[in-house]
Amino acid sequence: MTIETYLTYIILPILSISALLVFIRFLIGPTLSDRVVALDLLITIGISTIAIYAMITNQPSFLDISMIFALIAFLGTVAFSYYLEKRKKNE
Amino acid sequence: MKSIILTTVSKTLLPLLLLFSVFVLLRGHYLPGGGFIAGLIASIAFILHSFANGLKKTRHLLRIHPGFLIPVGLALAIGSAIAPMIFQDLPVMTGLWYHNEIPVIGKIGSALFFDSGVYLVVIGVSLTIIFTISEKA
Amino acid sequence: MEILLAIMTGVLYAGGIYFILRRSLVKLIIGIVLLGNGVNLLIFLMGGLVKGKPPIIPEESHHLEGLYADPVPQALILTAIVISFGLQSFAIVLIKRAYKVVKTDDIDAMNKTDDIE
Amino acid sequence: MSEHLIILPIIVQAIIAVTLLFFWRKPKTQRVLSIVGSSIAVIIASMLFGTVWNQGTQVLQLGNWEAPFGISLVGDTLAAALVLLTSIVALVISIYSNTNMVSARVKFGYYAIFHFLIMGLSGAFLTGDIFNLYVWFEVIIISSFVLLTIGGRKIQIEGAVKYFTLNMLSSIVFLTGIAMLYGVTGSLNMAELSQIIPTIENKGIVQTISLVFMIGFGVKAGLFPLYLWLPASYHTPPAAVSALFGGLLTKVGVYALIRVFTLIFPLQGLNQDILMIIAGFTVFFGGIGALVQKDVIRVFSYLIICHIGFMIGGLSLFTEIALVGAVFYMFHDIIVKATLFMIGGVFFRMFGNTKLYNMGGLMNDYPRLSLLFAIPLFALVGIPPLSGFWPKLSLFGASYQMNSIFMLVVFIFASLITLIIIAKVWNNVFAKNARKTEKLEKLKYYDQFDLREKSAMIIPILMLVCVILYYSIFAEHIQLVAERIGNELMNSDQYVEAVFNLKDEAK
Amino acid sequence: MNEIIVYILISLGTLFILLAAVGILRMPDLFLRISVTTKAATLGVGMILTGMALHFFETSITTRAIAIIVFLLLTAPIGAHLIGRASYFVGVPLWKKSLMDDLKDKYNRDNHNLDSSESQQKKEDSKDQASS
Amino acid sequence: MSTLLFAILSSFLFAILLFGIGQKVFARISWFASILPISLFTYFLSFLGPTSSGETFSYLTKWVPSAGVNLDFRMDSLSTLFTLLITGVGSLVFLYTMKYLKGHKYLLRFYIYLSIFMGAMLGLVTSNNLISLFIFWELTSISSFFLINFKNTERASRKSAITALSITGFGGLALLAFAVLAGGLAGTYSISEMLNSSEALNNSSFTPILLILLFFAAFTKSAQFPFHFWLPGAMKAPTPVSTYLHSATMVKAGIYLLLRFSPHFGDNEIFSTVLITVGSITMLFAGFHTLFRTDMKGILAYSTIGALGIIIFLIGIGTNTSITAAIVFIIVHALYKATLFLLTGTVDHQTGTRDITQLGGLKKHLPILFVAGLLAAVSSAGIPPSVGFLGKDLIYESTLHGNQSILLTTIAVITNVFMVFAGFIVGVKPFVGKVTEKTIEVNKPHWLMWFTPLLLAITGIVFGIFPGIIEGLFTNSISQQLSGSEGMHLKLWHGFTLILLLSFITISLGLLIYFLWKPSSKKVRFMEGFNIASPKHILLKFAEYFEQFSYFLTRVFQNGYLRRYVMILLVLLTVVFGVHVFINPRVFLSLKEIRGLEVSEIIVCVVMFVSILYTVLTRSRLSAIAGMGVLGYSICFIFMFYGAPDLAMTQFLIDTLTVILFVLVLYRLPKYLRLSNNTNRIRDGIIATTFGTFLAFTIIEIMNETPIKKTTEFYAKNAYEMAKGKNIVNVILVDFRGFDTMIEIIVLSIAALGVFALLKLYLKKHEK
Amino acid sequence: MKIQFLLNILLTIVWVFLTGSLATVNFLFGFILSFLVLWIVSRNERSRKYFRIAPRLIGFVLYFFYELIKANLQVAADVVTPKFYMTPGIVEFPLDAKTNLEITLLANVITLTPGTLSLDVSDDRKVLYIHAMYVDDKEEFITNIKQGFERRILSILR
Ligand code: NA
Ligand code: NA
Repeated sequence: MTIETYLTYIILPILSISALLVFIRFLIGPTLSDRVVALDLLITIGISTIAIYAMITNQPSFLDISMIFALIAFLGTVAFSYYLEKRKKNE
Repeated sequence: MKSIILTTVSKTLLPLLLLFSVFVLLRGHYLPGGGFIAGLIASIAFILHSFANGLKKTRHLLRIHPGFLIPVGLALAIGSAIAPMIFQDLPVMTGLWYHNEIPVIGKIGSALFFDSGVYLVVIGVSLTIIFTISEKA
Repeated sequence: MEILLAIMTGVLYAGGIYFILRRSLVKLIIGIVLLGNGVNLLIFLMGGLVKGKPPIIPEESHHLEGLYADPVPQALILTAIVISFGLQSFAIVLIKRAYKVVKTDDIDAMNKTDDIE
Repeated sequence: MSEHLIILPIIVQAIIAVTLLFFWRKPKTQRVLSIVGSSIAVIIASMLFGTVWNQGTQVLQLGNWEAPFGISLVGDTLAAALVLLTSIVALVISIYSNTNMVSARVKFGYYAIFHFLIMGLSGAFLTGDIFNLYVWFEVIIISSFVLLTIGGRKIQIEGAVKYFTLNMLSSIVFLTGIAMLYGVTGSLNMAELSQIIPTIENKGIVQTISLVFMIGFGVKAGLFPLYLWLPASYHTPPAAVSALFGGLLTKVGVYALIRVFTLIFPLQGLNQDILMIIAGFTVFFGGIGALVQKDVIRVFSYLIICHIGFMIGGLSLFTEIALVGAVFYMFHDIIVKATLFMIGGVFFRMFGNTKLYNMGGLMNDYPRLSLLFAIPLFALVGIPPLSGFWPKLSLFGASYQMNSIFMLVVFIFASLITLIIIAKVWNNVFAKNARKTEKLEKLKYYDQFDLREKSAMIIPILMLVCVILYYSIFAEHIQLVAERIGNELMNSDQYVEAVFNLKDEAK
Repeated sequence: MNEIIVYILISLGTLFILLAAVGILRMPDLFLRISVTTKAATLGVGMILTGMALHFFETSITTRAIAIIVFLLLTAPIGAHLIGRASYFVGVPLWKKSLMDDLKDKYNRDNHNLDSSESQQKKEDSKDQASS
Repeated sequence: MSTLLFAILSSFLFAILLFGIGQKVFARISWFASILPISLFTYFLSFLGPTSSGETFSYLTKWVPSAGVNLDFRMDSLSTLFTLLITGVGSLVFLYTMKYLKGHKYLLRFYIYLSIFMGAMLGLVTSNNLISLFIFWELTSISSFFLINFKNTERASRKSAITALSITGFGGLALLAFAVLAGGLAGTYSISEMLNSSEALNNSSFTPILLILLFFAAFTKSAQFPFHFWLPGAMKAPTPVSTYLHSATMVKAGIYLLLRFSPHFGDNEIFSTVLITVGSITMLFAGFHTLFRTDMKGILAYSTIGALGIIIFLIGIGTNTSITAAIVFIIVHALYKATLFLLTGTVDHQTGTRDITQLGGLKKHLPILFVAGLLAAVSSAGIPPSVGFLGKDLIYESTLHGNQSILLTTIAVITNVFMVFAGFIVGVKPFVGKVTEKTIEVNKPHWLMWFTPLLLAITGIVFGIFPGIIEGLFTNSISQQLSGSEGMHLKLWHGFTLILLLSFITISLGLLIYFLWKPSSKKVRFMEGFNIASPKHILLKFAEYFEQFSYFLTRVFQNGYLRRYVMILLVLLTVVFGVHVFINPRVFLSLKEIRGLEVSEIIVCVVMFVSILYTVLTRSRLSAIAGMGVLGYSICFIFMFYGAPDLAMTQFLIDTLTVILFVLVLYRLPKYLRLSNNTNRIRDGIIATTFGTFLAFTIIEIMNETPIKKTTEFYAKNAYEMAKGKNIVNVILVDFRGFDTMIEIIVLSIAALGVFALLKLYLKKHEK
Repeated sequence: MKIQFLLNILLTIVWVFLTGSLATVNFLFGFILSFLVLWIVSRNERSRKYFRIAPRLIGFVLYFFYELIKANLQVAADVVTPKFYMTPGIVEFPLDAKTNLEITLLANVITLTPGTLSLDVSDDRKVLYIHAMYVDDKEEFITNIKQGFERRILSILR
């Protein structure tokens, strides 16, 4: 088994299933915070998926996407936290 | 948001992200990236800073109104687009290239200036939008 | 996969349409965002799908050969994304102003303009 | 040099706009710069038109990439003429904005966006690339959207929501069409498309895509039943903006329809019938809508729709003479509608509102102005020999040529209802005595203006009235231009050759 | 040799991620979910990236992998901290079996102030003084 | 012959000149205005000699030659007749007005309208180009709109003006359509050249339409039943206007048109039948109505309509005699009707009323005017030796010598009886009998106000006594021109013939009615009871209902609910794609290859699908935004899987920014509102799903196409060598299609400016 | 100290150029080599701080990874087993760390290890509130962190 097949048929599916599990958390919530945490984790899984995919296709340029993910992803979380705080204050 | 932790990290992240954005800008012609993506990254850097430290401090840091970057960027982009028409009687947007390669950046040409214009405009636009909204919030 | 993505495009359009038909201004704009995504996906599909081969000329080569993803739709989508970002941000801000002056985000309450007085 | 001329109308507007952005907080400087810039733009547009008239279709391959690899700008007679008209209207409105646009609005970028909008219009007329056309449309949408909301009054916001939604949707439809077209042809260059389309085997999909385009442009042009955003929004912004919208915006949609349905999908069969019926309904609904409105500006808004029906009717007949009529009508309508909306602005300053029942007495109080205003009003009706009359000749003739009694009836209905509506407007605004209404406290009325302010409102109207009179008396000139355009549109080979042959000639 | 390390790193990393996914699904309250996921995933990604770097064994890729890991280490805890804090303050409940909540009543919703036990003590003292 | 052009245009130039003079100056030199018609009259007199001997004069200036429109003027005998009527009556009206409206605030305006109107009429009757004829025709409609609307502050005036304009405007459009069709059939707009193509005009499938259009034009302008009612309404205008419009000119335009085209269509069955029928109905209808009016102008209006009916009827008969009769009658009518109108004006001016029941015994105060009235009445009644007698004679002559002579003659007799009555009731009644309240004290009018009607009345008698004048100057040559042979010989005395008998019966019956029938307001009201069935009422009701219907229909569409507007668009699109899917079975057929699906791809799609569903279903705005975030990220992955890293990056960044934007805006808004009800939701859901399904099918179909991508190949080959870049997407963005990008950043900039202005700009009250 | 570090980097680059190999390993090797060289050549007490801290830094990193993996395994066990054995709660952690950097670093490290999450710092900066999964014994929990992360961080940063 080459590493590509290993990655394609074992690792990638596991990652995908993980993503699916996290997505279920996203759906059931119950609070907005749960969804935000799930979203954050989804992106983290995405970063690994991209890394694996870069190996499979032998296209390291995909890593750049990962890099941006890693840098920017938490900004969404920051924004939602901001929302939660401000919203509380306004009510 | 009042968080020492966020404030502290944001101070590290700002230069990091800015550096990263320049990196993405310069390599755009060869690898994924380019002015637009770079501009977004740079503006996100400032947005993060403003989340952590408040808008006032970010404005102070920027010194100029981000809106000012828009005409500057536009002028740069339009200028590099019409340069071939003015200087060489070639159609607008024709690529002009400097013969020798420069390390790190690669070949220097009007496309790079154009992309830099895009970069500046995108920063100006994103920041103007976000700052305006946050200010009036 | 082509079929699946074609269906997804349909779903994106359908979702967007459903949102646009709601009464809330916020939903309307979410709808437009969804439609924007749908269009982008559509353009992407129209270029034909090629897996894992970005249109980047390899380091040692001077041409792109063999199978590669069509760069033209990608460039179009990039332009379209950016443009819709501009429009969407303006629209999002419009929600804010609308809420301030009209005091609601119910679009049905915004029909003074069409009255014959 | 002459090949650069095509892009200058675009570049000049862009440069003006960017320069204005540097004078962000200086309204007076902006006003002067805008007028000076607009004048230069008129000169350039005239030069472009002259060149196109004398030397035929001009093509510029941007980036020096031969077609279809880059973006081509194509200045045929239609495009050049529309660019010229656009620049004239822009100059006039730029002057008009002096009084009409308060400094607060100017300080928030009114002039810059105004010039971007003009740039967008010129670009849309000149481009030879379908995706580029989409991008220009977006420039037009976003800048008109900003102009519509600038000031952010309640009514503006309400209008803007409708304007935005429908126009945004139409862009999405348009883009969907482009995507599908690319999926079928692999091309975006309009000249190349016109060559590839006939070779596509799957005629059904081509037909469907063409209908997608029709719907997309139909929204922008204000065709039945997609026009509803137009009367909901055109009356909401300040008069200068309304004038710009009324004069030029919907015409871009019409232009796009004309271009696409002559070049890429030459009208025939089902499409032609559909368009003809749509034109009929557009005329009808625009007409009856205008008939029942009680506000002058809204009357004008609905009349826009009614008269769009004229142009589309012309297009749908699809003969050379019909296109001549449609194009001439478009030229006429651009000027007249812009004038009317500017006059609407003057009305507002005179009466404090534009409700028909609150106005009156203009004829006895301002006889000279009444005469001035009467000219565009009656030109709109098509009272001969004013400008609106001449295209009708061609359009009537084309209905006869195509044996289309339906279109003939439509044209007669449109003319008659316009006549009645304008007579009604005349009676209410000019003839009858003004009803005594309470003066608005904060509004500066026309009488309170000083000479400079008054002339900034009246001189632009006068300028356009001169254009109308020129159209009327020297109708032959316009007719010749329109005939040339009709010929070019019906024989799109010329267009295609111009786009592809340029390189060969250079060699 | 190298190859085997790659396999191990990637497999372990993937497992950690799976763990995080199961964790987020299973954990009974938000704070526990954050606790479990942020780190497991970070560790997992770190391992996978290291494995990848070893796999390609190229400078440019290694630097990128390092950059990604550093970025993650910088940002992941911030996100967790911010959302956790905000959620606590808007009243997302703790698991009912939680043992203690030292943070209770220390957050002032009006002025957004967060007291420590000490400062709270001081305040109460001053109040007592004022009242007496 | 450019003097001809100048003469015709001079009226317009004169109007401009008057406008320049200004009201104040003009009030002192109002006589100045009359120079125009008098000199024009003199000028056109000079054509009298040559044209009566069959000469024609043409003058052609190219105007819009590419549309076939030229300033093509042609003076023949018919034109000369009309120009003389126009300028002749015009001169008197101009003079009369000077005193009639003396001191009026808007006297100048009135003269301007009159000048334009006169110019338009002159142009109309001299044009040889059908289009330029139409142009002048429309100008008469418009200038008469202003003339009727002269008392613009009175509601009734405005209403009448708009009615008149609507009807004549409609006729005008019919004329335009006629002109274009006829021009198309004949290949020229030149009326004289069209004569050569009468074959084409008469035997085309368009002929019926052509004629209908011609009729619409002529009947509306010449106030034929059922379009007649604008004319009595137009009586709201000052008297000189009525005179000018009704007696001499505008209403005669329709007649002129029919006369002009009678050579083209003279042999056409439809042409003559319709004209006779409509003429007859109009004659009888209008004649009868003169009995039920007390306003002198009202009576005159209906008698005018009747007279016009007679002329149309005569043209319809189309014999040599009838044409002669028509021409004579035109002259007759112009002379006596103008007299009566001017007289009415003077009476009104001096006594302040035009109500026939309140007038009587005026001859004491206005003896000369009485003479004029009497002469006009005599002419109107056709009593010898007036020119009216000649006219009536010829009418009977025409009806007797043709088909259905009994019917037509009866109609003619009845109508003429009413004419007798009308002439006397207006021309004589006010001057005789008892003095009334209104006529006890009456000031002497200015001499112009009695002299002008008198002059016209005397002319009528002179022509009657010397019928050779009319014959020699007009009827012979016009007949020659229209029917190809010389007209009837005119003479007062034919001996004792059936016609004389008929004349006698007519006059006796007319006078009998005059003496027995007393118009009263009661009778007027009685007649008004039938108004419901009148064309005017029906048409106005129709207009009213049409407006209500318009209002309703407009509101149905323009109801202010954005969702409906959107739905229209969506339904249209759904239909387009739906029809495509159902008509093109291709959709279901070929699917070239189904590539292997991978778990990751399936899961991305599942996540996408569910997140859309979630976004749709969630009640919280923020959750919807979060759902959109997930959706965006999954699209990111699709982009990545299929080789678009730039896209994935951009999508991700933009998505994040959009989420931030939403969040920043949304925390001010209430959490969620559920506004629509379930029915709407289900309906919208169905629309959305249907559309999505059809679209998906269409997409699959298109994906089976394999276009040749010339451009893409070019980029792949040349991006590095010619544009120095390896990331082709970026090269396209900054070079190949860099122009798009330049515009795109401008779009962004505008958006930013817009956001800035939208949030920061709050206008102060006075700035709105 | 900074100068020392920069010098270290500079030397590394020189080494890389000299050897002409851009491989990561070469960088690492160059770094260690130049570090040693610098350590040897430094006589100054102040500048020697760099060499004292650097090993501690490495020690800290290693400790961190050790904790990370340990805690992860502990949590993993709890996640995958059907029953929860955890005893969560929010703990008030009295801070010895004072500067922004110290507090931030500590808080982040705590967050990064599984089972603990820094919620917030009190406004007077005396207390860090931590959410933890296993706080059977609050005192022990606090001591562990004090002795583990906080001590190490402070020893590096001060
Ligand atoms: Na790029
Ligand atoms: Na180029």
